[in-house]
Amino acid sequence: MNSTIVSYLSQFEGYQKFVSMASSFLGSNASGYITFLVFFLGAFVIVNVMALIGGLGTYAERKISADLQMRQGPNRVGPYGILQFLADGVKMIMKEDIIPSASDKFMFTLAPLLALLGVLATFAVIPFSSGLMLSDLNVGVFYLIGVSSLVGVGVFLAGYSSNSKWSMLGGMRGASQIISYEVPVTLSILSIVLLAGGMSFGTLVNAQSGFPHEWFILHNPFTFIGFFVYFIGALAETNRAPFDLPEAESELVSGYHTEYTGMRFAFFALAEYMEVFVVCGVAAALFLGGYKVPFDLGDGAFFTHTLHLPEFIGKNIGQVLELGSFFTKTLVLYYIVIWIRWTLPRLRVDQLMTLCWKYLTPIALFNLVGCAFWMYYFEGKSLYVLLFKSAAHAAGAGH
Amino acid sequence: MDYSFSNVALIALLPFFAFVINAFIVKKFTKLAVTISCLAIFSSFLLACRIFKDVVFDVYSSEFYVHKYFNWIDISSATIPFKINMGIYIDNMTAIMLLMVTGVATLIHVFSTYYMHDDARFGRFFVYMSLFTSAMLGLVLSDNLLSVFIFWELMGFCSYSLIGFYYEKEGAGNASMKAFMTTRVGDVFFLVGILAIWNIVGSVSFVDIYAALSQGKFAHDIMIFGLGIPVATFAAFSIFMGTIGKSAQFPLQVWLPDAMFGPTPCSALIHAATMVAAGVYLSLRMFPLMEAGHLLTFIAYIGAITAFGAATIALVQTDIKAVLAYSTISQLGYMVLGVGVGAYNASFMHLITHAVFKACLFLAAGSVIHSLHDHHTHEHVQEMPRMGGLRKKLPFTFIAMMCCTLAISGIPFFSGFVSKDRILGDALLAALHHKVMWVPAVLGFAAAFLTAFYMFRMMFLTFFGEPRDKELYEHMHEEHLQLNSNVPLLILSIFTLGVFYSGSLTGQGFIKVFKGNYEWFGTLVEKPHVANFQDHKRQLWTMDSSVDREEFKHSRYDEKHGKTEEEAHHVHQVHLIGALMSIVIAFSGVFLSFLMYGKKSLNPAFWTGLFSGWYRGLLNKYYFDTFYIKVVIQKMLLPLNNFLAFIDMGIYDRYAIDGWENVNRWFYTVAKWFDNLVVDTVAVDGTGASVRLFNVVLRTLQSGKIQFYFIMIILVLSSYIWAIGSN
Amino acid sequence: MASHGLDVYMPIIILMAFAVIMIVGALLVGRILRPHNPNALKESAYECGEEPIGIAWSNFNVRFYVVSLIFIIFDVEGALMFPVAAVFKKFASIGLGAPVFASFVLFILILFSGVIYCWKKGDFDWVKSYRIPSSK
Amino acid sequence: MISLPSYLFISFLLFVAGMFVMIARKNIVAILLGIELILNSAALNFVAYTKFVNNNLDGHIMSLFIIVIAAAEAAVGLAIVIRFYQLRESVHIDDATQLQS
Amino acid sequence: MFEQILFLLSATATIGFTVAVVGTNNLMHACMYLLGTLFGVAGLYATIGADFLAATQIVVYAGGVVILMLFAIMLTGGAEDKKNRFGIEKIPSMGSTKTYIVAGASVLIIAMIVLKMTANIHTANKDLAVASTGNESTVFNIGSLLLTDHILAFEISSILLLGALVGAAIIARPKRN
Repeated sequence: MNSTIVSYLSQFEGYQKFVSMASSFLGSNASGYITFLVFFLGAFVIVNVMALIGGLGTYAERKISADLQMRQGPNRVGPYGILQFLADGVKMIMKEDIIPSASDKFMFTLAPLLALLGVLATFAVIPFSSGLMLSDLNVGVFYLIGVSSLVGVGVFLAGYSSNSKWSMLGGMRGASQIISYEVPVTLSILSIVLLAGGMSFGTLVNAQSGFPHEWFILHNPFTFIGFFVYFIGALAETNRAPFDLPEAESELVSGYHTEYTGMRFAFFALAEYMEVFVVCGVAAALFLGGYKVPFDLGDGAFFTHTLHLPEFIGKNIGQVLELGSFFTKTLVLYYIVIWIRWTLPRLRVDQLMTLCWKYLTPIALFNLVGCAFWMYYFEGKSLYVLLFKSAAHAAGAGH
Repeated sequence: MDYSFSNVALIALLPFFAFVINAFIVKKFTKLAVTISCLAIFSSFLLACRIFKDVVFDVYSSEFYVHKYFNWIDISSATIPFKINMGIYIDNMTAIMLLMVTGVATLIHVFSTYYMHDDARFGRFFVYMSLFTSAMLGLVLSDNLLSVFIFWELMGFCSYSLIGFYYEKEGAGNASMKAFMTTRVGDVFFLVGILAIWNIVGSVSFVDIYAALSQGKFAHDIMIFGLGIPVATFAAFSIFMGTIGKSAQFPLQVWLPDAMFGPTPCSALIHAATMVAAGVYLSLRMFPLMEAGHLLTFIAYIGAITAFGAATIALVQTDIKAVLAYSTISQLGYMVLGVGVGAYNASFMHLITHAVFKACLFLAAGSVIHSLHDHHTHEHVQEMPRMGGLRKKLPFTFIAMMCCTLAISGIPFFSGFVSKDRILGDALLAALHHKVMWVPAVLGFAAAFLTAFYMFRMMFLTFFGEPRDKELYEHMHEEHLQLNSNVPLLILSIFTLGVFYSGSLTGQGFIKVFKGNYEWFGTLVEKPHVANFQDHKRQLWTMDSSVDREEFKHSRYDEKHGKTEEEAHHVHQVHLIGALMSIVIAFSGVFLSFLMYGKKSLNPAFWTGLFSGWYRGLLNKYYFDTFYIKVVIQKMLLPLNNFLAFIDMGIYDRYAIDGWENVNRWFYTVAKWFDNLVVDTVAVDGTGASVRLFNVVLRTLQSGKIQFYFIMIILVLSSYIWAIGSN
Repeated sequence: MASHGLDVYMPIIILMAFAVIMIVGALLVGRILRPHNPNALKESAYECGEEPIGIAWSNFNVRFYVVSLIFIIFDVEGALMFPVAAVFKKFASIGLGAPVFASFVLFILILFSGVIYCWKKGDFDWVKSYRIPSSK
Repeated sequence: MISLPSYLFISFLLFVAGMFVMIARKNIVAILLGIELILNSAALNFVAYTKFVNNNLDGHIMSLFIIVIAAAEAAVGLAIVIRFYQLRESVHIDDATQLQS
Repeated sequence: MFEQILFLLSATATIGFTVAVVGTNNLMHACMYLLGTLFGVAGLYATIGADFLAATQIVVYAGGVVILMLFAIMLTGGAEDKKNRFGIEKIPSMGSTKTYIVAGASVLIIAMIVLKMTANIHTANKDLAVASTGNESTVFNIGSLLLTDHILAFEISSILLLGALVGAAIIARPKRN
């Protein structure tokens, strides 16, 4: 059931020819090494693309915020300031790396590692496209939730290890914010899993289809609200926008990574932006039909059969289309996230917590029960099917 | 009608439920409690009517009976069969009796809502009344002597508690004790009788007893374990002693006059209509046994003596309730006389008619007493000398009282005449056949005369002439028609007419009123023919309760009671003579009392002076009370008591217990010696030392350090596993 | 031909390796390029310019713990509910929807009652909401 | 070849380490940490046995519930420790010898 | 082939981190190493084929319990005072050599006994090895098992969680008035 990038590639005879050539070359059965090689390459490509997107995220953020505030934003480095993030990166590397004296060296270095680890580990599961998914675990979503809670640990450690009251308080608040917002996120994901009937991203995305009426967001009113609960929770979980209290400049002197300088700080920023992308990607996958392309162009059947293109090209065109649809949806959400950051004011700590526990969690639970009821009562049929299909049937039957 | 549990047992259970509920709520919701008990008895009355209609109007057969039982106790082991069944036994007699008891009880309940209204313990009275009615109904319904005995005792308790209702009055206390004790004497014999029957028959239900009788188990020659008395006589005698106790017959009649301390409705219900009648009902049920035991002559004598004696005492009573009490005793005597002379039907009819008019009499007396309120002593006046001329103030009570007095004194057209005349007729018939029966017959007729005399003496003293206590008379308030005060009286007085019982106006069948079964009472109530009980037609309680009607052939009134032509004629003739004599006697009694008390032409003082010795005797009731106290208690019971005490104290205590004490003392000394020598030194001090040692060791172990405990746990656990694993 | 087997976990291992490599690599590269002259002032924790006073680990309000407590309870609840949710569709399709739905909702209700309890007892309101005990 | 004893050995090591921590450490939180280790070893054993011996999923269910209970136990345990700290200003195991607070 | 690598990797991780947990003196470090151990055990679960359990382990333990511990450590005061109330020299909170010796001795005894007991188990199924762990998902089976055979346990665990939640909330609630 769980297809990986290797299983996708192996369906082309080209890949088999390559494997047989390699195994004849090495003498023993090389499929094991080949799969490792493919995975390595895939992972390498994805990490770099994500790093690129993370960097571009900072650029995009500054550009969009400028645009919102009617000003230009960075345009010195490279055309329209595209390479600004590279300049920042180089600056970060050149900066001196200071570790606070009384802090705990081991923890100080471990914190960014955990944060980064938490984000990178999720890439294995994000469904970029039906083939390009690194590995479609059948506990996909659940694994994702687990790993993303590592970021919380990372934040806490950062706060604890830099031995200053502000960062300690920032760390504590950041961690408690992340973990408390994980509850509504988990519950809304749970309702989607309930509807789709499976935890792996493959099943989740395939349960939807290209057209908006088939997406989960419009499946039933509960998932519609669920999407917004998830989105708000995700925002808070990545310490973004209205919830960026822990590292808010005015509040706690940029929170837990006050003491971090240079590259260590860069990793935190990078991790944060990558996590925003991951979160938007998951939102797109779960609620907006992920890599699904309208008229099922994605699986390439159209190209191979109707246009009689060779199977390899046909399938890959389909993949490209799927990638396109996934990236457009995710980047739209990314834009919205940045957009929100420069519009909504920052929440106070108790408002933050009240919003989570007294509003989001009850609503999430209500949605969950709603979805369960929907699944039980309407046998999981979406609103569209119920309203129009049955109407159509009735009309059909009527004549 | 199906005699299922809900229809039949409910009659007795409804008042019992009322009792249970009232017992709890009487303190707070007296009004509610009263209505509950009235409703309960009224619904029992409706159920009883249903049974009566079915028995009398639908089945109308003399051999009809329904016997349903369930297994109450069954601890019979292989060898000793010990099974007790409980159940209900309904035949014509039960149906009539049920109707009478529930009817009279309902009316009395209604009346007592008026009579007891301003009484402090208004609610509690109804609690006892409900319990009593349920006991009585239970007794009437029950199918075996044991359950009769149970309800018998329950009624004894109720009468005890109701007599002692006004416990602040000093007389009430010992009166209730006296009533309870004397009936107890009778009950003891009754129990002995039951045991004797149980011994012979193996079960005490009526059907089994009748079957045993018909199989000759009570034949004359079977002696009771060597006492030389035929078992039938022994059983019959002891059961009859129960009747004597309960129905206040000759030797044990002392308690009934004292029972008047209780509230009047209670004496109306208990000491006039139902409880005392239960004794007679029992002997009627056990009539075949009495016959087998040849006890009838003895019964007749007891009945006659009671009737005549009580009548004579009633002559001299001044308290209105005392007069009625003694008249009850004499009428009961009549019923027992009827049983004695074999007039089964007549005696039962007299029981029913007496219950009705005696209840009416008591209620009328009650309403009289209730209206005579003495302002000085704040009590109700019962003394007839202070009454007189009350008929203008209490018209309705007067009418009711007059009807009942006419009935009781045996004036034609009234129920009393119908039943008493039949008893006297049979007594005369018996006297003709057996020489020995002459005395009861003569006493019977004499008692009839005296009854007429003292009843009318009471009427003249209370209602006619001038009111002797002017001040009391003014205070009386005019009586108006009230539902709960005098309507019950009027209803009861209606039933004193003879036509209801004999179907004919004159009571002798001259003017027939109910065409078909006009002599319904006569035909239905018959001596149980023991022969047809052999087949034990009984049904398990749970069996479907529809009684197949065809078995009981429709019985017609047989003019000649199954006798030959000339015998019937002879009987008829004797009855005719008896009737004429009783009419003459009744009227002469009335006339004499009219002369003495109405017109005051004869001066009663003259006669009392003439027979002054007799008069004093009558006044203190033939010295019975004094006799019992002085002779029976002081002379016989107390000495016996002392003697037994002596044996107990003197012999037993001194030797058995004290002796044992010495033995103990000896042992004690030895033990003490052993104790302080061996035990103290070695054991006690030794253990003390060892405990201190352990203490030290263990205290260190108990360090409170959790990890220490943890290590201990693991080591012990693993060594344990190791031990197990190794073998 | 594609022995999925445990290959599915290979990318996770590889990605984690990537994360480690990036961190260590960046630090090593930095160590070479970065100026390195630590002095006490720079190394002291930033205190808006003043001297840092006291240790950082002063006792914090227990609220943080209560939040993490409720998180872990819901976390475990999620863990238990995920398989049930995943299987819900299958059970519903074979007609067993009602009992599964009932047990599912019962599970949630029981835990939600816990949330309500905490809510009423004021564990969620972050600011010290001390209810002044009524004066009587 | 990976076989049952290898898994048993690992869980044995975990068990021993957990035990050691529980005895050696004096800080109550550390002891709770030791308990977590021991619970993990038990869960691992369950899963290993169900995989190699009876090949159904009972072991999985059992260890799932072990994890659930461990989480609940940790939550309550640490709550007690915190309250103990508030009352006694220390989390040293040797201060916790009295039964009342 | 990858199976052996994965097993070796997670085994070394588990054992390494466990030894680290035992070895460190700093409670925070111990917590972090515990996190590592938990990931190692998750890896072991993965090799055995219990993928759902591996994910649960990460979610519940790594995500929840470790953070709980961290918060608890923070809330029970990082710094340790050496003297207890009566001024008696306290054993350092993370254990001194003396406690190590005692712990070592008792653990040694238990290890010996347990090894002796499990010896025959090891010999019995030494050869017992399952070829390749087919990767069919355990999620659906666990889900259906939870709903069919173990429904009672499933419901009771919710009550258990409720109890834990309410209990811990009451205990940990800061004293109000």
